[in-house]
Amino acid sequence: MKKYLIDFKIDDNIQLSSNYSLIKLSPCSGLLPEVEGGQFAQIEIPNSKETFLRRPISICFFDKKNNQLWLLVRKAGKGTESLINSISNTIVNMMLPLGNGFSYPTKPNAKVLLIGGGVGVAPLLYWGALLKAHGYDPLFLLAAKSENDLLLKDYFEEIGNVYVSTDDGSAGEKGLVIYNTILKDKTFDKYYCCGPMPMMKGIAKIAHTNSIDCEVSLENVMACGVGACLCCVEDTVDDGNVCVCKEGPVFNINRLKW
Amino acid sequence: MKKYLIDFKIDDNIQLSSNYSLIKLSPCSGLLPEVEGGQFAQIEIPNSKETFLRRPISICFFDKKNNQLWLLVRKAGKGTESLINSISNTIVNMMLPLGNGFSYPTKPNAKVLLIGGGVGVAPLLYWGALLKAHGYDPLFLLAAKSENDLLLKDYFEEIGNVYVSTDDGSAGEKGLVIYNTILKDKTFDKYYCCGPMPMMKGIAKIAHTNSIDCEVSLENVMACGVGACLCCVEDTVDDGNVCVCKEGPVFNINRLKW
Amino acid sequence: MVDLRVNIGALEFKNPVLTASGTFGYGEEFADFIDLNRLGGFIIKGTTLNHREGNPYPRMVETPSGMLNAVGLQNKGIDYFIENIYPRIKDYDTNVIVNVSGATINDYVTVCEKLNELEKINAIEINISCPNVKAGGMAFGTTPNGASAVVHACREAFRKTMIVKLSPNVTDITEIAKAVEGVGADSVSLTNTFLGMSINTETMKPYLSTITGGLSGPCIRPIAVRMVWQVSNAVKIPVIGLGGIMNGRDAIEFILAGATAVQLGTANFVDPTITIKVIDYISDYLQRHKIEDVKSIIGGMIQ
Amino acid sequence: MVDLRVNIGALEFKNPVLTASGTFGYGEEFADFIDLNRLGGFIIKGTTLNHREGNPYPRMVETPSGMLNAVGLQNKGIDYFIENIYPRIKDYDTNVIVNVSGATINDYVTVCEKLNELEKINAIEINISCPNVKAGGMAFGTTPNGASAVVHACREAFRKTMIVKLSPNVTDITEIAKAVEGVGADSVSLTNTFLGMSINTETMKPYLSTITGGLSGPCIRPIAVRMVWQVSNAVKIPVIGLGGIMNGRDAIEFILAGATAVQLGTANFVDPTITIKVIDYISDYLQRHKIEDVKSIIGGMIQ
Ligand SMILES: Cc1cc2nc3c(=O)[nH]c(=O)nc-3n(C[C@H](O)[C@H](O)[C@H](O)COP(=O)(O)OP(=O)(O)OC[C@H]3O[C@@H](n4cnc5c(N)ncnc54)[C@H](O)[C@@H]3O)c2cc1C
Ligand SMILES: Cc1cc2nc3c(=O)[nH]c(=O)nc-3n(C[C@H](O)[C@H](O)[C@H](O)COP(=O)(O)OP(=O)(O)OC[C@H]3O[C@@H](n4cnc5c(N)ncnc54)[C@H](O)[C@@H]3O)c2cc1C
Ligand SMILES: Cc1cc2nc3c(=O)[nH]c(=O)nc-3n(C[C@H](O)[C@H](O)[C@H](O)COP(=O)(O)O)c2cc1C
Ligand SMILES: Cc1cc2nc3c(=O)[nH]c(=O)nc-3n(C[C@H](O)[C@H](O)[C@H](O)COP(=O)(O)O)c2cc1C
Ligand code: FES
Ligand code: FES
Repeated sequence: MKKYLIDFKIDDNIQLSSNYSLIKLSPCSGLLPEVEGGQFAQIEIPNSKETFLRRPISICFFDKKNNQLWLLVRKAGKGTESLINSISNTIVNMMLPLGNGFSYPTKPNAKVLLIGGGVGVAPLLYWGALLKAHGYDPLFLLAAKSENDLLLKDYFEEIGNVYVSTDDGSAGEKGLVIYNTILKDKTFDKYYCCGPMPMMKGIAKIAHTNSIDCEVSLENVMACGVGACLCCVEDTVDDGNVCVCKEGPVFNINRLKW
Repeated sequence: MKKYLIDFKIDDNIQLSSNYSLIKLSPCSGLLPEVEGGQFAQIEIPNSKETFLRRPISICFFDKKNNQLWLLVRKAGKGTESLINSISNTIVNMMLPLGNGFSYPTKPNAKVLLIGGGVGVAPLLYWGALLKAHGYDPLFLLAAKSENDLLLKDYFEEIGNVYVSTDDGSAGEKGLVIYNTILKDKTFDKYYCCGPMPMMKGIAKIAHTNSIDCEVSLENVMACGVGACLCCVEDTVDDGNVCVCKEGPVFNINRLKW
Repeated sequence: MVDLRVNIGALEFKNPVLTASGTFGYGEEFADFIDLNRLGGFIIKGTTLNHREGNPYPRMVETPSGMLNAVGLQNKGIDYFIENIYPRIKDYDTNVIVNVSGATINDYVTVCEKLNELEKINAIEINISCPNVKAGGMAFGTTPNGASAVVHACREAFRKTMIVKLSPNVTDITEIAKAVEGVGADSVSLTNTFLGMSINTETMKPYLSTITGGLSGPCIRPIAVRMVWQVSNAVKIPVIGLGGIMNGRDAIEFILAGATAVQLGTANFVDPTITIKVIDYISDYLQRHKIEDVKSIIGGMIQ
Repeated sequence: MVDLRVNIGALEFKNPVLTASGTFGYGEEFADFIDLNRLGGFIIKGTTLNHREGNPYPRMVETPSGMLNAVGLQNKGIDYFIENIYPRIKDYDTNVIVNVSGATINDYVTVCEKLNELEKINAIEINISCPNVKAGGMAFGTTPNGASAVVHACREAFRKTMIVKLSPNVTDITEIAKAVEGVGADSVSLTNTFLGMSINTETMKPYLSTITGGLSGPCIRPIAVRMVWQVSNAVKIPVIGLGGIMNGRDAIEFILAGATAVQLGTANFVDPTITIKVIDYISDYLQRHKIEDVKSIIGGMIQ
């Protein structure tokens, strides 16, 4: 897919809590390029004294009708903090769409579960919408530390049924997501998962055990975002170290040495 | 004088043209410390990716009644540009008051002329007001490239008579300030001058010739602003290299090797 | 119109803007953003005799105005390059230069010999300065003898334009430059990255899997400019300058300091179109200063 | 309460935070902003035998995340210091350390002898690494022999704690550190500034009157941390770390890399209260990590 370098304008920065923002942006001019579910952007952090490189952020939703992109951002450090504090009309330059997204199940009526932890729910919103548009009936399992960190639940519910796990039990089932009841159901054809590494590894294990096809969206430190610098590698079974930014961020767990 | 490190809030940023701003600030809390005419502040540039050190800016006016400081800023590069574009309520940290300001004439009824070129008029506004408050009748000679660069003329006129030179003759007398008719008047007791180096040297020459006492406010590259780093030296007759930030920025021309 | 052409060894470059090895992939990664044919040249990533997996991750951490990397010369080896990459990139209308690394002198020589046979590879850049590998790499680049041993051997094996990329992690970089000039280098490029490290104070662990890595970006520019100035005054062969060039002004700075051409590395990550902007800036700058030929400002700093 | 005390040579410091020579004047310049008595110590500016006017201006230019300076050791000489400055600063309740420079070994020795007599000067820092002077300075600091010659002679003349400040402009800084340890240094501090330069492309002239100057600030931190880590693994004497420390996190980074104490230089220009903030941060950090004694995290990086 062709990659673009585009100036966006922040239309709306909805602070979900002191740590999370849902930022809606539209291009300063022209139409958005097509985006696949699970792709990401390399974002130039505006007005930030202390950052140098771009930051990778998943495309949370691609609103073609309104020519708008959504980003879900968690305050992790200086760059994300500066993004979260950016006011409307701030200009944000992005390289996008980057990487390879999720892939559709091979079976037409496949039963799919999208599992997101924390801010890892971000890429699943648009992917869920795409799956639905393609005739699937996606179910969601959202996990968070507590109810306050449970993100975009209302939006997910518009697409499909939502199961919830929180560490403290303030919403849904209490405990780690890997113990959620829905994961006992072995009839799923495919899992799509994005979240903290230990969670993704836990889900991958369940998928392996139950022979469920599974794709995960990996994180890594990134400089270029386009496969040029080799900073962001993940070790694969078939090809050794490959770039997460170019061959991922979505990988089928069969490729990974997990 | 005791120096302070204070957070200010921009109350008002009045863009005089695309290159100049008059910025009015008040402390985020508390009262302004006393300031002498001709002192300066070391300003932390807010939200600027490309600056590292503070920037020295003269205190243009000290409005005790409104607990407000004024800065007159010319776009010279990255830092001043960022200041000029700062919106109201931006927080700006300053070290102030720094350096030694102008000194009062020794004679009670001294006839004084304040000569400012370009953004160099900045420290003369408050100094003019102080002179007036102390019973002097300051006259002003303002110089600029053209009428558009003639700054704060209305404000100066409230304090005393204003003479003008512009390079292109679009206001006042045409030509370099050193040829302005008012400088033919040899009865002045003291000149105070701030502007580009060649202009100050020209004025100093006239002052020497006519035995007029003369103080100039020097520029230099500054890092610390408090005499600690020795980056900002000017060569003096009496003491060799001295710090402009600490022993200046105002010097009597008798100290200088001009 | 201004003349942007410069010459290095037997080669002519349509303009002095190249991309730095390891930061521009095989060029293709940037083809969506810029027209690669406009570049003076591009230098593809460090190529070794055998396949190398590079270092474990994390391989990168941001630093003030820069970044540390610990890639460790990951590449699939020279034969893979010749079979799979070369056919794809050989027909760009620009100079394609291969950056060569090795653990032993023999490694370097074998790679050079193979590259010598490729019609469209008119130049190589010998990397004796990679800080991210245990054997070879920087070890060769920090003594005049080590450097000239490698370069001498490569010179026998490679008959086209040979650039030698110097390490900045030395007391006197002019010594190394003179040594490699003495054994036949057609040009020196400097600088490679500075050896640095960074620690995550919360986990108390280094950010990089290898503890130390190579520092690049504008943070190193003042040191790199100084070295280019020193080296260009010490040798007669053309110097290629790099290290933290982020825009056209920075490129001009290196040229004024003595660089015949420049390379852009880390800047490509911040702005994937930066190379083209730099070419345009140089052209504008020359017009603004009423200079007809970029060659006339090489080393043109007024003292 | 956590224990912030550290020891270097015969001295105890109430905390590991010192100020770097040349960036903190004689301390007094910052007395309006902070309580100097809270500092672990301060190192006053480079003092030479005779009065020095330093270099012509411009002496400074900002660079990405740093600055270049070309002050050139301007000072009024040791006798002036003893008569006029020492009486004003000797009674601070902190360690006052004098940074000593010279053009010849004799210069160093004479200054050391005079300082040896000052009751309240318990330590000196021998500067063999100033990049801004023609004779002496860095010339001594770039070879093990040059360094040990100066330090050996100073050791005879000065009987209290002697710190040696190392130049980073070398291929292998551990060699120099080991050499000065061998001739009696009680501690090494690193790094001094990196030799750099910057050109104003519009005027085509260098920004500094001396063309080259010393680079400091956070831009150099990754290299300085790496050197501190290498040196602390190579010598037994305590290492004082500096180079681009801008906040408490950065100070901890140096301590984890192997520094017993740290110095803050350029950071004082950006925030004149930074020293106190760093002291408080270290204290908070230790509490947060349930560590009682700062000494227990010196070199504590987990590999
Ligand atoms: C493909 C992809 C998609 C992503 N999508 C999203 C998303 O949709 N929403 C979202 O909020 N985040 C997303 N992330 C994560 C996001 O990129 C990071 O949180 C962000 O880059 C952190 O930048 P920062 O400037 O805020 O933090 P920094 O200030 O750079 O660092 C934050 C913390 O990490 C530590 N740290 C800094 N650098 C490193 C390093 N190199 N290695 C290890 N630790 C380091 C610091 O010590 C600090 O504690 C995604 C990441 C990837 C790779
Ligand atoms: C005591 C004092 C009072 C001042 N008062 C005022 C005032 O009231 N109003 C006002 O507008 N200005 C004032 N100035 C000038 C002001 O400090 C500078 O214009 C400002 O620091 C420039 O910063 P910048 O980031 O905008 O420019 P920069 O981006 O830092 O540089 C601007 C230009 O200067 C060049 N340059 C950058 N650094 C240097 C250097 N170190 N040496 C030489 N050239 C350099 C650059 O190439 C560029 O062309 C004062 C200066 C002093 C010393
Ligand atoms: C991620 C990365 C990988 C690199 N790989 C190589 C390499 O393979 N061979 C080489 O000679 N230099 C390599 N370098 C060094 C660059 O080519 C360049 O010398 C250095 O980054 C300084 O320039 P810059 O500041 O413009 O990036 C690499 C640099 C980076 C950042
Ligand atoms: C303006 C200035 C003057 C300096 N003068 C001296 C000096 O006289 N003696 C010395 O040993 N180091 C001197 N240094 C070096 C600093 O002490 C310190 O080693 C260096 O700046 C790196 O630390 P930093 O990045 O925290 O500033 C000077 C540095 C600066 C910026
Ligand atoms: S971030 Fe550069 S290769 Fe992935
Ligand atoms: S700016 Fe530091 S002494 Fe003047």
